[in-house]
Amino acid sequence: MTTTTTVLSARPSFVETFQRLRLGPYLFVLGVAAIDYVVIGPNQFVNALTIGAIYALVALGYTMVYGIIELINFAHGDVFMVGAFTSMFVLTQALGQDGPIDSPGMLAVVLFINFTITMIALGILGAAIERFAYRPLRHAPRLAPLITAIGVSFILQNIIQIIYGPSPINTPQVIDPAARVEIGGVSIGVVNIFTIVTAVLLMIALQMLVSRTKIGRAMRSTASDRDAAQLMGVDINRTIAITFFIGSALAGAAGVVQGLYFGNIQFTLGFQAGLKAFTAAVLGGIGNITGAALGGFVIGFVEVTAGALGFFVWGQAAVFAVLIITLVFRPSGLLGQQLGERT
Amino acid sequence: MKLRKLGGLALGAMLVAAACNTGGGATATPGAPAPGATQAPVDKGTLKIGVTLPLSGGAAADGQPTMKGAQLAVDQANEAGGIGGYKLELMVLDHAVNGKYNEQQGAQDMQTFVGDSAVVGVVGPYNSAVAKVQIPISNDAGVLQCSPANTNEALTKPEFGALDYRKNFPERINYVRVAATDDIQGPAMAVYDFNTLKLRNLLVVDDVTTFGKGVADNFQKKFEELGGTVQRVGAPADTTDFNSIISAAKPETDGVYYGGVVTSGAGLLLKQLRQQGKTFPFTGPDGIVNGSGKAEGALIQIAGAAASAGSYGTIAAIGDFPGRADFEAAYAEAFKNDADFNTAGAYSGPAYACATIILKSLEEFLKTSPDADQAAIREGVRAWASDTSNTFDTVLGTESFDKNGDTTQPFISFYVVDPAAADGAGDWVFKEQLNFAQE
Amino acid sequence: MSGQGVTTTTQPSSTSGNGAAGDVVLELRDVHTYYGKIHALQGITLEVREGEIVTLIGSNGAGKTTTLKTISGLLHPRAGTVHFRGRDVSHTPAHKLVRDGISHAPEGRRIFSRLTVMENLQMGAYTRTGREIDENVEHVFSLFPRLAERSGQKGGTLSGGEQQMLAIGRALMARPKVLLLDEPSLGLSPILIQQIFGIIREINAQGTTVLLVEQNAQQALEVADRGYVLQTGRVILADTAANLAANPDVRRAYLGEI
Amino acid sequence: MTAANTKLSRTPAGGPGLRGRLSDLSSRHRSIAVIVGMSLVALVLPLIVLLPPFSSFSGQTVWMDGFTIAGIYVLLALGLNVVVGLAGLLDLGYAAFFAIGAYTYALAASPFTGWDLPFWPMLLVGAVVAAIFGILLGAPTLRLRGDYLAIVTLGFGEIVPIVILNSSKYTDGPNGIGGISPPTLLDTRFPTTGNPWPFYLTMLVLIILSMIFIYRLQDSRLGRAWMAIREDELAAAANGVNTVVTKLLAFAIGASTAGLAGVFLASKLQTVTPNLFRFDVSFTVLAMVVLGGMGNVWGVAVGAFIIFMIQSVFLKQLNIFFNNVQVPILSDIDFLQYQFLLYGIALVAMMLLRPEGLFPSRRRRRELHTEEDEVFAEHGDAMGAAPE
Repeated sequence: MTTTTTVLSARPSFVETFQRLRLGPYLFVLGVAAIDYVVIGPNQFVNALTIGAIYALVALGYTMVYGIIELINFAHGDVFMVGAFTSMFVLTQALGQDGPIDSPGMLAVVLFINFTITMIALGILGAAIERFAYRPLRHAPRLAPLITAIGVSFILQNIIQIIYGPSPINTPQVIDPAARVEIGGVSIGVVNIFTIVTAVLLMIALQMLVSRTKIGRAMRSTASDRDAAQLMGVDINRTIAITFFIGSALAGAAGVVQGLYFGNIQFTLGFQAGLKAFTAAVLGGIGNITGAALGGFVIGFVEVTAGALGFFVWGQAAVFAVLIITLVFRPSGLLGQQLGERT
Repeated sequence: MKLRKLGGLALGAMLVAAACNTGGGATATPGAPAPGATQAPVDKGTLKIGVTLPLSGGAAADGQPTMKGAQLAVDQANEAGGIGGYKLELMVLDHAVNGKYNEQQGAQDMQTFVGDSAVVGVVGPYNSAVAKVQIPISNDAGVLQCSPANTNEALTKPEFGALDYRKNFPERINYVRVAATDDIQGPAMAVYDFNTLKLRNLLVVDDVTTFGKGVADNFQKKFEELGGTVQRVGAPADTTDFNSIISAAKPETDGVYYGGVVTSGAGLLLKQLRQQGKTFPFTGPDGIVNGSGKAEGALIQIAGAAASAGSYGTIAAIGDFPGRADFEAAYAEAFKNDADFNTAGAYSGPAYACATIILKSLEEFLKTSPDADQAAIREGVRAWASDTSNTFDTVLGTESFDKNGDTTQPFISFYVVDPAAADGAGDWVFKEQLNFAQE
Repeated sequence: MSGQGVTTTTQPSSTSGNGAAGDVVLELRDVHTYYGKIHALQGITLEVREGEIVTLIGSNGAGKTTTLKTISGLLHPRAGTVHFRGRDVSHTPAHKLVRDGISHAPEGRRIFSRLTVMENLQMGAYTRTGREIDENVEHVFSLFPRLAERSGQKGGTLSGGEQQMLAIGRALMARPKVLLLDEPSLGLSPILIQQIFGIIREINAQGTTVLLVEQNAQQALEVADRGYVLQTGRVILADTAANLAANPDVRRAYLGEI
Repeated sequence: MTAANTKLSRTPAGGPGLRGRLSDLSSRHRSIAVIVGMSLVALVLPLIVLLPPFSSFSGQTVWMDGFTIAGIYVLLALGLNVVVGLAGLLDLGYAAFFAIGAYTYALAASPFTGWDLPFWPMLLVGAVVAAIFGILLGAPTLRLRGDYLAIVTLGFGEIVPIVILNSSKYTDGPNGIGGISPPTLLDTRFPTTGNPWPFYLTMLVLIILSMIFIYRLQDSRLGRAWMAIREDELAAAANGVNTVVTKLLAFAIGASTAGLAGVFLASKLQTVTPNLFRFDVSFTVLAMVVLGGMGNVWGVAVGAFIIFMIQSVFLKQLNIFFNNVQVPILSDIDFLQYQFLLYGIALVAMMLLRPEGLFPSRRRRRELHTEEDEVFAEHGDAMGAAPE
């Protein structure tokens, strides 16, 4: 994310520096964004960024889990869905909210409490899933945890269905969805800005955590070589649990944002969103955190552009087409290493 | 209407205790079945009325009140002493799989009905897509099927391909329906939008289902004929984000028509429209007229009462019929113990009417052939019901069917959302109804 | 064969003060380890005393690496015990043993290729905190000045020799009591091999006990005090390094003499 | 690594010679066993439903119609078992091939196109068309790791109904295609109601042929290659197995079985709509394969049959039963609605407690239980979670 600024100071052999910084993917995404902006206009562009931000937050969980234990956590989309319901529960039951809050101070407090509780609760859920459903299978054939993940996905969906029923349910939109601000002559919803900013802040926080802290190093070294990490004194089980915790907490944050933005949630929410977020993770280069974030936005562009050009029904198909094309032509994604690369 | 007392014979097995209290209501309801007045009070056994609807999960909100409409009619008939010496039993099969209607399960359920010779007629289905797999089976077996809610025109009208579904016996009409078809419902709203609401440039969204796309196609055709312009988008029923569709709407857009049923889609479309500051009318077929702001999963509930203001919908049936209040009271009384579905739904009345038509046909047939076997009864019921010269006094008024099995009284009723109704939760209120019999 | 004084070298930093030989810090008693159904170690018994360099030699598949993995906790014995400083650690997980003082530089270096050199070293000191880490880094840099030059580089971009230095340096970061080295010379040029073995001596001289697994038995026996010869999961010979180097069977089988 | 190699060496190289002939003989016996077994099943099922607990639910014809539909799922499970159970590839979009088969026949024999091609050759055509799509999808993606395949197939399973829905010109979109011709034999059309025997027996023959075919494959060189790939792809490749072609064959054969089932479904229902092939079909069949015992042909067949009967008969009867007797809590539970909750619990429990399934093959059980001890699994540095 930050490397884009470094290129400006690059003097010696532009091509060389360009290759070393691996700026291609960033420029690609920027290019896509720029073209898209021209094609679909500012309003649609904001729509794309908003849903892209949600996909990106969900994609981070896929990519982190895949990075560390090479498992496609099929249940992650449903963890996101549970996050949306948890957020609704916190807002309505714990905080007694049912609509827009006018006072900014009050709004900030409510949002802070909501994000904190939801993210912690979802983190615990994610770590618990790992502990009971995946850890016992860590040495089993690859197929086993994949199938378990599908089972966990069914279980989560049905538990929510039992509690909240099959119908879509309204969730409080504490940020007035009709509130808009004028930025550069474009009228943008406050909730859109909030969604995008929240997602970017969380991504930066995650990036800092992973690159600057001890636990971040533990996660990266575990992902890189589990046994060597263990020999350094890293508690693998704990590190993997923390990874699930963080990934699921981010999905919880995405769930909060989803509720705030759409104001309506349903137990089936996780399936489609999960698939799209997974596509984002693959597109960005699975295992790569920045890649997942970029991928999320690209998926947002693809989907919204299809809608904007009048091919809404093909939007979903287009997303999967992106997935297949990526896997066929560049399985490492925009930023990832080649699959199975061992250096 | 004269009620003949039977020696407590039929009363014993009654599922709904409250049915006892509806005796008075039944006589007052125009559609109440006329019990076999001329028959001797002998017990000839049990005949079955099948009900094939999606009844569980998300589909329960549609299916359950519809099923209970049929149940009420059968309970009342039993209470009145059965028909022609027969007791009646409701045989209910649910073809919702994982909370959504499932055609293959619907086909299997129809096989179950046709395979049970005691089944003399079937009420249902709810979704046109299910009818498409069921009609070939019921047609082959010659079982009368009366749908309270199917509106897809291809199910009955040969010019839309109906003969594909009754391929084995194209001349044998076994499928009738009391709802008006979408080639009437869609255009009706088109005329209303153009003439009454004065809309000229519409965004038409359909949910890419048999019903939704069909009705939207019919709507669009008529609206364009009238001189309006249409921007057409398909959005699958589970769509949650309509913002890109709304943002892509042409600036001159002055209204929306949504073809489909409400899962979450229509409600979210309406909600997001209002959030983007679009206050123009939101119109649609019977799929969006699905209850008040208090009903879980209803359009008004999802979008909110305030946002729902300016929404117009049609029902492909008569909305204001003479016995409506009586029927709804009888329904409420009969099912007062059911926490979830104790008020009549949009298709409770039509389902009640369908059951009435089957029972009436049975009664008339047994009058002429009291000793017929089950196979003959089944065929007799079908023949009587599909005979275009016969009429039925039902809760919907006097019904009869044309040569394709469509109702000859294709009423379209218009509803509008009143945000203040239902204690401020918002509800659909009846505006007017038109008979399109001559179209 | 010059060899270090077999058991006579006094350990400057030996804290136990228990005479020249030092205490037994590590002891394996009849250890049996399995990979699934494969019986890899079939009763290994050996001991390592404080301050020693002990080497395990043997052909491919003899169980050398498995022995190290069993000691460091990556594998656990199905029968028999591993004692470290008098405590049974047979079933202690690897990450806890690091804290207790066993560092294992595994075969094939296994450095974290996408972490920088500095981050790799920090990972080595994962169980240590604060100022200790900085001191250790300086210590490692003093042993391997090349690593200091490359501290910002990704581990994967280093040359083979540098990677080996990093692997050893990383293992030292935890300030181990016992350092397990698995094939430190593998794939290195003769000059580099000399260099690495020099450093191993230096590490040992600074007070770290070393258990060394080597294909290059010649070199290993040169630096080691004692040695064990493994064959198909069993110890077939145990003696001082000098004696082993002189043993004709050993010379024939492992030192390339015809 | 070593473990995998030893395991691999257990499977013989196959080919001619005594051993080849022996395995040929055993597979011939197996074919007879299949024919005898399935014929017994064919006879017993119609008879058993005449007995009290079953006969009270519905008549024989209804039961047999249900068995015929169950047979479609048995066929699907047999095909998916080749992909998942034998070759170890997770296919989550299996319903797509089912849809392709069904639409192939729907287009070939319905008023929508005006063609009325005969059913029997179309069975083969449907299977081939599905297999071609399987190859088109598999060829580029089977080079990748197994779990990517899972996602690609999941995406494919989503795309196919979307494409069918939105290509009204060629598929009549959400309306589906009606008026599909039922099969004809000796100038007699199969009755769609009343007499369930023709469809029932046809389905039975399809199952028998598929089972024999799959058993033969399993005992062939190809079958051993599948198993080798399932256990360790790298080792299999090192032993000379062309992994891409081998996986592709598994994928294509699995797809063709689904295509077969699709053609049959279209002719049985006489109407197809995109809604029939949603992802829940894929997941239901997967649950059948997992619960039945991955890799075991008889196991998955029995598993599929039982699960189908549970979902379409037992859960329904349970609903009706509890509704009638009015047990306080139980009558409020809608058992049909929680079918997927049951699947979910079963999948997780199965993987944790009994990964070989309810009816495991002996070989599979052996494999799955050897790895229980602490194994030093060789993890490569596949991908770091490192940023940039």
